[in-house]
Amino acid sequence: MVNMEPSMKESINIKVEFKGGLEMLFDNKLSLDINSKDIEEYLKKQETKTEKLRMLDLINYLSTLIKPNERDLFVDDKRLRAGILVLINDTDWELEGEGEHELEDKESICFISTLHGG
Amino acid sequence: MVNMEPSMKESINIKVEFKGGLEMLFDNKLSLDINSKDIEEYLKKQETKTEKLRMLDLINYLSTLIKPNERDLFVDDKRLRAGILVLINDTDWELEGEGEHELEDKESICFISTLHGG
Amino acid sequence: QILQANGLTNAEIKRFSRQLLIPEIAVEGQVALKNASVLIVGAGGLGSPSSLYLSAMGIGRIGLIDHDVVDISNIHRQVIHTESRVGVSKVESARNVNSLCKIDIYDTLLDSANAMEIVSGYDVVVDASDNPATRYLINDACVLLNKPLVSGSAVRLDGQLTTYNYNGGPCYRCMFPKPPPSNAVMNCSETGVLGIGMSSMIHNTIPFGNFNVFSKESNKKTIILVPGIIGCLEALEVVKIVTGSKANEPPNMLLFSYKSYPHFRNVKIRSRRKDCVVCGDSPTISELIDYPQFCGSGYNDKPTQWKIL
Amino acid sequence: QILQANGLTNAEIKRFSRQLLIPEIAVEGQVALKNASVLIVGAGGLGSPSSLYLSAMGIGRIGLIDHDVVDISNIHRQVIHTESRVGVSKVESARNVNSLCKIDIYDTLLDSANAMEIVSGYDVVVDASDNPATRYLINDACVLLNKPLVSGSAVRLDGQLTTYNYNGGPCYRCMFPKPPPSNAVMNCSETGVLGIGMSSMIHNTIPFGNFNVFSKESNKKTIILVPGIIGCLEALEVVKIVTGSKANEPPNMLLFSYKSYPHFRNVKIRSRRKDCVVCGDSPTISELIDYPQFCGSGYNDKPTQWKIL
Ligand SMILES: [Zn+2]
Ligand SMILES: [Zn+2]
Repeated sequence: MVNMEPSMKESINIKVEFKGGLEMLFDNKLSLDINSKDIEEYLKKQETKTEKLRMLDLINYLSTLIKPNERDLFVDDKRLRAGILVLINDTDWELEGEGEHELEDKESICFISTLHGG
Repeated sequence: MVNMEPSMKESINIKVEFKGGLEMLFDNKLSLDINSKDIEEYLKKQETKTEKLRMLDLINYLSTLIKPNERDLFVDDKRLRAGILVLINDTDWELEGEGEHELEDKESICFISTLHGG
Repeated sequence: QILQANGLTNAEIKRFSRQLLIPEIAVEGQVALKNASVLIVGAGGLGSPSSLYLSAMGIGRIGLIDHDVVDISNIHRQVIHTESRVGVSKVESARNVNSLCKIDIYDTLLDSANAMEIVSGYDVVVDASDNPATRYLINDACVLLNKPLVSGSAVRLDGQLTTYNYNGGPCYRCMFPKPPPSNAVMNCSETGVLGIGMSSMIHNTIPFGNFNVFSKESNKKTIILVPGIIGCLEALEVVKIVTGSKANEPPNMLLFSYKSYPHFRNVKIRSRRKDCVVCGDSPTISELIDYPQFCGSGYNDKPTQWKIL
Repeated sequence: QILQANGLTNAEIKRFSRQLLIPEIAVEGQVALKNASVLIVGAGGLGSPSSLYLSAMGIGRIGLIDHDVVDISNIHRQVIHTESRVGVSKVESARNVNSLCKIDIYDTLLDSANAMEIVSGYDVVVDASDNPATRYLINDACVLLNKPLVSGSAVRLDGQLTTYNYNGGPCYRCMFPKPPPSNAVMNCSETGVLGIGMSSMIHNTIPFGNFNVFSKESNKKTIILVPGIIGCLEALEVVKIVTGSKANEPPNMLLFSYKSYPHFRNVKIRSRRKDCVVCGDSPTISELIDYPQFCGSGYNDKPTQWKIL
C-alpha cells in the first residue's frame, strides 16, 4: 500500500448479473464479482481513465471478457448494443443516468437481453 | 419529553403486513405502521410490560384491533392461532426466535394465513 | 417406436426437441422426466394446469386422484381411448397432450385407508387439494414413504407454493404442527352479497382444456387465474425436483398476491424440525391417523360449522 | 338467457360465482370483463394459456391472430360450432371454455397493411408473438390507436412481462429505441448437439388443451412451462387493466428465470420518453412502417443470417 497514488480512491466491489441468454457470452456465469481495480487497470491500458468510474467503463471492461467473435453481441462501437436492458439495483438504468452513471460500492448491475420468442 | 421515564427507550417503528385473508380482520388493511409506544401503552394497561418488546407483545396488541367476535381467528389463549405463518424481514419467524423475538426498529413483520383451497 | 441408445424414442425426440436443446434439460433431463411418475391429488383449479403442463413437459406417468370430478370418466376415456375416438381433431387434441404420458385415474377419495398404497406408486406428489384434512394426510403419507411433496394452494386472490419433505427442508407439520381452527378454514362472509339467489350451493365448473372439473362448494372463492399460476408453478417445482436443479435451493415458500405489488414474494422458511411428530428424530406418528378428526373438518372441505372470516 | 339488471345473465352469474364473490372483482369487475375485448397476437406457447385463461375469466370477446397455426381451422370450428359437434364430452369441453366468450380467429399474418384495422377493434392487446418485427409493429399500432399493450416473451429458460403504453408508462420503443442486431435474435448454437438427425427443421407441436399449435422453427428453444407461466401472467395483466387495479402500479417489468433463485424479480422501469419517436411529445412516426426492414428480420422469426449466441 506504500506505492498507492494519492489520488487513488479505495477500490469498490460491484455485483454484475447476466440474464436472458447474455450469461452464455460470459462462460455461462450468471453473475460476476467485479473489483474496480480491474476496470481501472483496463482503462489505464486504453488511456481512457477518467476521474469517475462510469457504467460505460464497466461495459467496455466486460466486453474484454467476451470472445472476440461474440463481442458485437454485447457492445456496438463502445456502447451497449441495442436490445439489452440494464438494471442498477433493480431499477432501469435510464432512471439512473445510463452510461454516465457513476458506479458505487456494492451496487448490483444486471444486464438483460430482451427476449422476442413466445 | 420532560416526563420521560429514565428507563424508557426511544420508540421504534414496525411495518406489519397481512396476507392470505388476515387483512379482512384488520379492516381490509394490507399493512399497518405500528409505533412501539402504542404497544407499550397497551402492555401497561395489561400490567404485562417487560423490558423487551417481543413478537408476542405485538401479537396481543394487534388482537385488540380486531372485532371481539373475530379475535379467535388471530389469537388463541394469548398466542398466535395455528395456521398463521409469521415472517420477520421475509424470513420464517421460527428462524428468528418466534414469539420471543425482540422487535427492532424498521423491522417488517408479515402475518400470513395459510391457504388450503385449490 | 424406435428407441434410441439415449433412452428416448424418435417420437419423443421430435416432440421434445425444443427442450432437448436446452443444456439444463438435455437428453439426461428428458430421460429423467420420462422415467418419473407424479401423483397429483386434486383435479381442480390447481391440478388441471399442473397435470396438463407436466404431461406436456414429458413426465412419463401421472396419477390423478379426485373423487369430486364429475367428468372424470370423460377424462379417463379421452386419455386412454384416444386412438379409437371419432373425429380427427379430437384424437389429435388428446394425443398431443397425452399420448406419450401414461395417466392413471383414481376416481376416489384419498383417505387413510388407501393413501399409502396410492402414494407409494409415485416418485413425487403434488398437493392440489382443497382442505386441511387432505393436506395433513398427504404430508404424513409422503413423510412415511419418503416422497417429496409439492404443495400449492389458492384462495381468493392469494396463492402459496412450497416443496415439503425434500432435501432437509420441513414437512407440512414442521411448518404447521397444529391444524387451524375449523372456523378459520371456511370463508363464507360474502356469500349472498350479490342479492341474487346464491344462498344455496352453487355448482362451479372449472374449465381447463380437456379437464372439466365440477365442484359443489360455493366457498371456494378464487379467480381461476390464481390457481392457474400456482398450478403451473407446481409443475415447475416437479420438473426441478426430477431434473435435480431444485437441490440448490434453500427451503422456501413462494407467495402470490393479486392485491400486492409486486405480486410475487419468495421467503426463507425453517428446516426440518427435530421435534416434528412425523418427520422428526423421534417421530410419534408411524402410521396414518384420522385426519378429519384431527382437523375438525373433513376431506370434502365441509366444516363442522361455518363462521365469519 | 335472462339478463339481470346488473348486466350479467344467469349463466354468467352461475359460471363466475366464485369470482363474483370476491370484492376486488364483484359484479362491477365481471361486467367490465364481459364488456372487454382483447386481441392476442400469436397462438403459440404464450397465446394458448393467455387465451384459455382470459376466456375462463369471462372476457367478452377475444381475437386470436396467428398465420402459423396449422390447427387454427380446428380451433375455429371447435369454438364456433361447438353445439353441433358430435360426442357430448367434446361439446361440453369446448362449451365450458368458450361458450360465454366470442372468439374472432384471424388465420393471417399481422403486418403493416392490416394491423391498424385489426387492432382498432379491441380494447387491450396481448403480444404473444415470437419475433422483433412483429413486436415493433404491434407496439406502434397500439401507440397510434392508444391501446394498452401487454407484452410477454419466453426464450430458453427466461421470461419477461411488461405492460406498455399504459398510464404514463413507456412504450416498447421507449425501452428499446433500436431493434437488436439480427444476429443477436437467433440462438442456434446448440442445434445438433444431440448428435441425432436434428440439423433440418424440426416440427414442434405445442400442446395446450384445445389449442394445438404447430411451429416450424427449431430455433424456438424453450421449456413449455416458461411460456405457460408468462402466458398466465399476461392474462393477469389484462384482468388488472380491465378491472382498473393495474392503475396503482408504477411502470415495471417482471423477470422470470428458471436458473435463478428466486425465480421472479420485479423491476422498476422508465416512464414514457418525451423524445420517443412514436409515443413522445413530437413523434416522427405517424403511420406504420416496414418492420422487417427496420429489424433486419421478418415476421417469421427468420433472420437474414444465423450466427452464434
Ligand atoms: Zn416435519
Ligand atoms: Zn415510446
